[in-house]
Amino acid sequence: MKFAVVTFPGSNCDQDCYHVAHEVLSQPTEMLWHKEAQDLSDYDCVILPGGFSYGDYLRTGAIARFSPIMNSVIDYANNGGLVIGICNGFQILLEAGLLPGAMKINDSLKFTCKYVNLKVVNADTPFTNECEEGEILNLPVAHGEGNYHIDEDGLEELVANDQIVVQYAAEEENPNGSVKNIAGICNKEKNVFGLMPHPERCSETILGNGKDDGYKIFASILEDVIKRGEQCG
Amino acid sequence: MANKPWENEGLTATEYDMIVDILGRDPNKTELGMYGVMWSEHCSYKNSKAILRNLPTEGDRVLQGPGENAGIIDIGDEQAVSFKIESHNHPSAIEPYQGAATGVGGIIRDIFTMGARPIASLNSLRFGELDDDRVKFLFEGVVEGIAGYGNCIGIPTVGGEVYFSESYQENPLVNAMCVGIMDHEDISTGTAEGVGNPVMVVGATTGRDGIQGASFASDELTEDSEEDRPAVQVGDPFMEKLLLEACLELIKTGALVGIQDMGAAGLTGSSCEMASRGGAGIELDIDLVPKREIGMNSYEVMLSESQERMLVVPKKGKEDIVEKIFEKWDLHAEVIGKVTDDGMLRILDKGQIAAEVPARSLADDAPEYQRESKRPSYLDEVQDYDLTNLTETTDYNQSLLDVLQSPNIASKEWVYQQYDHMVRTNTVVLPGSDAAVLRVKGAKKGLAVTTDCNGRYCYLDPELGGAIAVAEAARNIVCAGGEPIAITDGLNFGNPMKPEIYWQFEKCIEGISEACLSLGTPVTGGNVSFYNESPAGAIYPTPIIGMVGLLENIEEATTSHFKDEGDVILLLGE
Amino acid sequence: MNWKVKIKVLLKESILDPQGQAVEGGLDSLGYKNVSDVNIGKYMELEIEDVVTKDKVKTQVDEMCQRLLANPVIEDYTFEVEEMEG
Amino acid sequence: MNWKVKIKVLLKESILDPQGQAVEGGLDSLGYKNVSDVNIGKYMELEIEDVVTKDKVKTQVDEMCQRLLANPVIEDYTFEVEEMEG
Ligand SMILES: Nc1ncnc2c1ncn2[C@@H]1O[C@H](COP(=O)(O)OP(=O)(O)O)[C@@H](O)[C@H]1O
Repeated sequence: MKFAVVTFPGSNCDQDCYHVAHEVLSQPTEMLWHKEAQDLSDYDCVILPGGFSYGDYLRTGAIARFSPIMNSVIDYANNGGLVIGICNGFQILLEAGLLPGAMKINDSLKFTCKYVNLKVVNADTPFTNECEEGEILNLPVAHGEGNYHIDEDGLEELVANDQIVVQYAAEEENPNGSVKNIAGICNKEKNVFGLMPHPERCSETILGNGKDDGYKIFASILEDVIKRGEQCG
Repeated sequence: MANKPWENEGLTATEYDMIVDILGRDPNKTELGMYGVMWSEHCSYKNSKAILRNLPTEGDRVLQGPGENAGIIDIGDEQAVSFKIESHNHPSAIEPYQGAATGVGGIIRDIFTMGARPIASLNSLRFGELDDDRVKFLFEGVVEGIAGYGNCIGIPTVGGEVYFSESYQENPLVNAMCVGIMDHEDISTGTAEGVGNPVMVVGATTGRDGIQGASFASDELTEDSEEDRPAVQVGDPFMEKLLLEACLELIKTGALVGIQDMGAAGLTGSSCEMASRGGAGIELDIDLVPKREIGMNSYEVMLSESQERMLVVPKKGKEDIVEKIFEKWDLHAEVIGKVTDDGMLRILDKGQIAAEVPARSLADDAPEYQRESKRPSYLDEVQDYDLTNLTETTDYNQSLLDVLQSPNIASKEWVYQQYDHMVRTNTVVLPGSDAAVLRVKGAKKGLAVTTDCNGRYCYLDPELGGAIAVAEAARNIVCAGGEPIAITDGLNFGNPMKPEIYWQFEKCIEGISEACLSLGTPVTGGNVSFYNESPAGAIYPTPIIGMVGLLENIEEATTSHFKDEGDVILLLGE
Repeated sequence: MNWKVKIKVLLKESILDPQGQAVEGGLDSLGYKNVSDVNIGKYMELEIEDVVTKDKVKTQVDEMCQRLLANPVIEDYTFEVEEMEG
Repeated sequence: MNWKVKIKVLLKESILDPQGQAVEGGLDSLGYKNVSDVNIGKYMELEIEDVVTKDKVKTQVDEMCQRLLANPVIEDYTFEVEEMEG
């Protein structure tokens, strides 16, 4: 399969995502520059990485959302392409309207970097098929604005459509105050996924104190692409 | 003003006479301002140079010792590590968030200027006692500022230390260290040579912020310091992230002769130092410098300390390579002058010569002073203290709890959880252990890094305290599985004009030197911050040691935590 | 004609404002017990050149707010437009 | 009497406004080429209870700005005070 990682000005985790896709998963992976709108249909999955695109000025993801490549990403997503937005990438997906809701500043008002426990709520997505429903994953977060907000109607819809993919495993694990402990959601069609924690930071045992729970997210993507390939071919 | 113009620039009458001698005439305001910043303590090390020469700076691994923007150490396989520590104490005392943030930004620039990719930041912080509201404000602001800058630019802050003591009540210490990694072939220096080569300014525009920041850093803090607003700058980590990527991309092209960041003393410092290192001259045109504010005169442009700017000298004809790369990153790159062969730093303003002085005289010919030194009288008292006079505690459980509760001993999680310490996915041993350990992607090896110093020990016995700081750093490196290979030192002291302070300074350096010699860890660079005094007195002598260690095999990295029930606990050493 | 624009952006009333709450707490601990309902948002000033009528400026600013300057999902905005001299 | 207070905080003029610059760039790339001098700061609304005169409110707000709401080292602030009905 073929990954694409988008670099916006201020992206910091683009190389980390590249490393996992290319080195750890050994898949062909290309870096895409935000100024270059292009047809993405050749790729099996597009990663919007973490970081501080445009310095997080104004609102996180607000300016990056208008980078030329985002039109391509929107087209790609609307045609069913797999898009995963991690941290700042999630924020960009919200601003772009590919996922519902908005991000507020953490309740603590502080940037928080630490490992948290996540619960897999929906294991039936292209991004979590290698997990069990209810499984606990230990992943790091590192953000100042991950306090996910959505209005009541929106929340009902998320629940009704099984769009909540991962939650902080308990109230005490919630690092930012997000509604319903939401850590990651997908769109109705399940091909666009955004999450605040960083799976790319613990996809190798040397980094995660012997654990590599983040690897499961990437392995799920790989699995999904292979499965779909088999179905088509 | 008219009769003693040197005073406004922080110079003495004798120094003014030296300048007149060099120029053969009276300097004009711009020229005097340029000498003022370059001959300030902060830029010229005039009161410390003589003593710093005693530090051991040589070793098999040293590729670049003191004198450049940062030192460089060989780690084998054609790879090298560049690292340095820098203080930003006074700006942080006035505006903690921005002061600390721009301190981090400055040291990061020093590292990528050398051609290295920054892979980790550390810091060493000192504040007064936490029951004071102002101290809390400073502590919170400094930590947030370090986090704000480091997180945004995407360099993990992997370690450091924080101590609280009354001695730092009015004068906190904020020292930031950055570590970068590079291939030997990418090593760059701040050298201008080759007559006719263009001189370009890249990065942010120039504004009136931070004018005379270097002189400000070279003065004691007073009640009026809060009025020194222009000396405080606002950092833009986003801009610096772009600058970092653009500069590393540019260095890879081989189009550059030299590159230097604009830190203290801005355009003046970068241009005269580059020219002086290359034995060349530089001619700059003020009109060509991209400015943020209108009506800036040559004095202001030459002395501005606006952040996130670099001076680069490409080979003639390669300007378009520079422009193309910077355009890609939405940054300015403007030719503002050229390299000459007459050794002069010449500043043009609307076609007129606004300043013309020998570049070398600014960069290297500042006067050097060996100050009077005298053993402080307090030492007798503290060293004669009879420990048997202490009453022994009866409740050891309570004492243990008291110790654990002291802010100096308590967990520093509150601090390092605000720092992204994992970005770039190299941090193998996270903060909370002894030294942080980073892997080197694509190789088997790893790096261990730490900052350490106990100012109280240095106060009680400066020589031993200096040695202890190095030894503590080395122990932390070893406990993480690394072999200590080199240090950078952040020397924070009071007013060097006071003989007792100067004595502390001399003795600390002696202690550091001895320890470095016996451990085989040369000093590849560092920073001196004097005048850390307030009306209440000088701080403890605080020579912070930033140490880098090498692990041949990253799999052998160790952490300080107890692992499994039943494991044996051994006590090693005396 | 040139115009000076002043824009205020606040979180919608129904949305909890963590910053406002923290500042309220901060003011309280400084002794300002009589302060309540603190809301914290953004204030922006900018200049717009070469637009002929105020109405056109307003249309442009409204569009800029909808698209970029505010996030209509959680924020409300108001703005003023003044003609600039000279 | 109760009062509604509206406070605007902006960076001082000589101080770099990185946020304003980034937003100006963003507006530019959205096609709003006629926008310049973007400055971004904070806007706050709050209520103050039980103060008798407007002058006293102003003194209190000024103090709150100096101590907490603004950072006088790098920011300027202005505010308005209105009496609240009811
Ligand atoms: N200012 C700081 N920035 C980042 N990490 C810090 C800071 N202060 C302390 N730490 C981290 O917390 C841990 C404990 O620090 P410290 O209490 O100084 O212990 P030690 O005395 O063993 O060095 C270390 O891993 C250190 O790197």
